[in-house]
Amino acid sequence: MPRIVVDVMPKPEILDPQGKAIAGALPRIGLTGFAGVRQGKRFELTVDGDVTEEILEQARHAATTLLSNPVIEDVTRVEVIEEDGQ
Amino acid sequence: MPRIVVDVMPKPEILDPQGKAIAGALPRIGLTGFAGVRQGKRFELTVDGDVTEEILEQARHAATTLLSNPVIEDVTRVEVIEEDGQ
Amino acid sequence: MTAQTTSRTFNIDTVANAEATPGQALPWAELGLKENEYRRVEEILGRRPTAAELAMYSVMWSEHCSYKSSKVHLRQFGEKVTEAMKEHLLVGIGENAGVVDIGDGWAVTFKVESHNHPSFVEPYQGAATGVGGIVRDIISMGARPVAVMDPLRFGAIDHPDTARLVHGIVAGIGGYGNSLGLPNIGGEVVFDAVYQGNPLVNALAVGVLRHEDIRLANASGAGNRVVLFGARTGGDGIGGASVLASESFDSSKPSKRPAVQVGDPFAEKVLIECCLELFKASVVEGIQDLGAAGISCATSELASNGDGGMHVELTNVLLRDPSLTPGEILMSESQERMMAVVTPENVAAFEAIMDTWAVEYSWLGEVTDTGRLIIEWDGEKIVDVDPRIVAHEGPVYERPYHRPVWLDGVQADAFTASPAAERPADLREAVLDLMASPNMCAKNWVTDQFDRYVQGNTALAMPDDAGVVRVDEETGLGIAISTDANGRYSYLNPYEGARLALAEAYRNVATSGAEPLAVTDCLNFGSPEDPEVMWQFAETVRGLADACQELGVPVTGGNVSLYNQTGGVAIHPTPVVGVLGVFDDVARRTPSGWREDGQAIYLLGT
Amino acid sequence: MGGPQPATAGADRALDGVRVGVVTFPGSLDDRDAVRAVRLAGGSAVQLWHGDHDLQGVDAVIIPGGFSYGDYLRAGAISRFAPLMEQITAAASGGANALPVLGICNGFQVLTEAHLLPGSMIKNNSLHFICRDQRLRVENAGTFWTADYADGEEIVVPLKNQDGQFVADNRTLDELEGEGRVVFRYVDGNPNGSRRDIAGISNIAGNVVGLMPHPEHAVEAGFGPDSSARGDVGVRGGTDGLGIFTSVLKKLVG
Ligand SMILES: Nc1ncnc2c1ncn2[C@@H]1O[C@H](COP(=O)(O)OP(=O)(O)O)[C@@H](O)[C@H]1O
Repeated sequence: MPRIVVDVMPKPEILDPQGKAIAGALPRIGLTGFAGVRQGKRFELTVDGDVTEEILEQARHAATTLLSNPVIEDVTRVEVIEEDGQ
Repeated sequence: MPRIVVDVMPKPEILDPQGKAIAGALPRIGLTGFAGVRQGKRFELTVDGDVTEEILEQARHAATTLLSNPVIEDVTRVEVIEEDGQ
Repeated sequence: MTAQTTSRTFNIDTVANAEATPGQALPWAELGLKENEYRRVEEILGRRPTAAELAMYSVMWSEHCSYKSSKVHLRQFGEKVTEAMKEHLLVGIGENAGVVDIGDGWAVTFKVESHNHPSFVEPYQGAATGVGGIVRDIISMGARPVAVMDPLRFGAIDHPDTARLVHGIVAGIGGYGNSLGLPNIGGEVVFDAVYQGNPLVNALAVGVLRHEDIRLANASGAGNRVVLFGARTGGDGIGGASVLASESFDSSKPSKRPAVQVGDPFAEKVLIECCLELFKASVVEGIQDLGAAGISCATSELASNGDGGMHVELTNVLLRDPSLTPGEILMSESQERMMAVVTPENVAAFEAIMDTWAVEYSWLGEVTDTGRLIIEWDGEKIVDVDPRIVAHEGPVYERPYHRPVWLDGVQADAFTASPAAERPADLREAVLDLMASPNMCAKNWVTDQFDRYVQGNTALAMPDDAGVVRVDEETGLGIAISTDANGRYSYLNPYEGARLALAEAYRNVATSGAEPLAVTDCLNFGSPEDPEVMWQFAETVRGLADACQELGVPVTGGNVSLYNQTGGVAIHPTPVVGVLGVFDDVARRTPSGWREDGQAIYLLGT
Repeated sequence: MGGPQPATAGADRALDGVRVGVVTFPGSLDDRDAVRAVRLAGGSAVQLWHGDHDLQGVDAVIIPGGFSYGDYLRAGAISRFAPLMEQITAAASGGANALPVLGICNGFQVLTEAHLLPGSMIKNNSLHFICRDQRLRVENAGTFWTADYADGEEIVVPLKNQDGQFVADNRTLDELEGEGRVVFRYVDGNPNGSRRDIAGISNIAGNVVGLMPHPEHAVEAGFGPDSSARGDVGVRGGTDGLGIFTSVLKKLVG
């Protein structure tokens, strides 16, 4: 079944405590190559038949109303992916 | 600064309570085009200089040891993205 | 972990520049200052303020920080206190929170504060950071926080926006409080359409300490070092103040400034433990949490409560967002930060404790004997003020007030005066309606989302009328707290409403078996510029102060929240009153409700 | 950290000699409660710091509840890399003399992340934090931490968490059931969707036990649940959790 991916990330100017906790933990397990970490969400919406423009529009609507909180998050992607693709 | 994206999704056979709640909420706001929803995580690791193979290897290691729990989750992607890209 | 400083070159507005360019226009109106207030700043300084000074004055002289409309009334809380009422008071009104002696060398500090507007904009984070802020107030007195409570008011239960607010706010209070390991021992949930566009999120925290551990927010002793520790400073809560970005004349576009703050309860939990270790090791002389007005407030209050002045190098502040301008850094409301004063001998010990808990810190400057608060940016003077005037001598208004013309009509419209009172059938319906009201039904759908067990000292919590926690495990010494308010009573008669709120909280504490000792309050009202609202406020304070005197319990601290209104319509006056009581042994506490068959029922009182 | 620890009146001298370590991570919340529970059970509690490399020769270890590192990533995910966890993992897997380890709530999550116990925890199916008095059945009274109970005995202890739904694949679940490693099961309603109503499990040797509910909050009359599976006890009288702590002490003194 085709899937639509929605990526949601904390707005850059907003504190991301989750990313901060991870960034603090990485060096402790010996991984020192990273300057920062942000943690967001990835949603996969499965579609029963073909992904029509109307369904894509529904996904965009879901992304901004239900899947993200526009006060603190940005929707960074709404996109159809092929089976097993990214 | 270049970023490495790590996507982590709940394993297909594991119940995803958040995805389920969203799937239940979508029709209530009139969005009926979706057969299912899964909620995963998206991490963005920023790198200070160039993304060397060694740093990418660190990211892969972080993905499987810290950023995901193999009992319930799959790492579905570890990839460098360009500025403002996906 | 030490500070690596961010030194950036802005074309900054220095004191010298301000002297040289007296005619330069500044965005004082956008920052919320009134013309007369701006003129007074010019007069005090003998020149125009710098952009950074303007930032400080505008936040410190805001209603929220300066209590400019409420001060003249709040004085009654001090004036109507008798010597007998002060018997148990170790620290009274004016500090971060009052401190009450409960015997055996133990003391308790407690306070209730509002986070109404932020919670309407972003319910989860607004409520969460409300809990975070009040808990830091308690820590900064030297106490270990031991419990929280959350009196809440929402709009009509069937309004489309209410679910967003209720679920977000309740989850935010739980998400933050539960993660701090603080039992939630009570609160209120009231639905009323008057709170639709303006929910009330009040949060109370209580902490315990030994008498000798009391810490005050003052910076004394020239040569002592000033340190900022905890989270990094970001652009949080200065969204509206982006006009200040004009103070940076570099070409890069300033990044966006978030008006909402996101809380990091983990950082705060670590901060609590870290502060308690600092207190135990006696390495801080004075300490202040950073809340509204951030560094502006912390530096000016610490300096003004001390005996001298303070010198601060602002480029030493660790930043989350490197594009912040000096004025924005001074105004930032980033959460989970504290400022302390440390003697030079204790610097190493202080740093060792920070490192144990992996808390970031940076040394900002030192206490001086100049009597001035001097703030520099890369060695250039950008603030040179008298901290006392900034912190304590802001504008004070005697706002006009008068009894609302509509009040007689509202008061006359009583249930007993209506024919319905005589018809039993309707009365039955009225009783059933009351019982089915969301305000009367069980609240466990809320309270089950809060941890009431953590710390192992909770002797009573929901569904009881007062929360009870043990303070001393050996003796059973403990405390009871209840918060109450009834906006409808206060709407009908603010003087009596305030007295009734106090009486209810007092009764709840007394019936749990504790002896009531002290009061905190959060006064939630509409705009003080509306003379009818101002009258409600004046009457409320008069009523509360009188009732405190009659019952013999002093107000030890609290908070005023004004401008709670939507489209010109104010909320009901809502004075949330918290009463603290003491138990010699919490084993004696009495729960609410009947628990055994066959017991006799008495109705006491009038 | 930690307050004064007076000896419990009439403490059993022998139990008093058992030293139970309680680990504190940044973000641990119920560590002082676990210390109190050990003391009330008659043992001696030793506070351990996550960043140390030394178990101080303790006879058993409790990993307490809380939100270590905020639990932002996954509950327990970051804590399991703490230096002290290496010592605990090694000692807990040490054959016949293996160290008894109890993980409560966040501690249970840490144990699964550290692979000392199978399965994992995901969000409660209600997606809410839940705090309530929970009835449990002790399914295996043969472990180090349950020997003071009888098989099938019911107890009431507080449950409080938001990531409490135990999940594992069917093979693992069958294995756990078959080997008697389901130690506690929810009764009177599954609060969070946990597979097969599982509230707590053990490793094969029975020295490592993890459970989501909080027995350390049901050890002192007046501060526990309002009820007990052993009969009505009145306001906050429930002390059904104490057996967990007395079990390990008695086991260790033999
Ligand atoms: N927002 C809240 N947070 C915590 N506890 C609450 C909250 N609202 C209500 N409670 C608690 O739930 C119980 C019942 O509340 P309520 O129905 O308002 O009681 P009452 O009508 O007797 O004042 C009380 O113990 C109260 O403290």
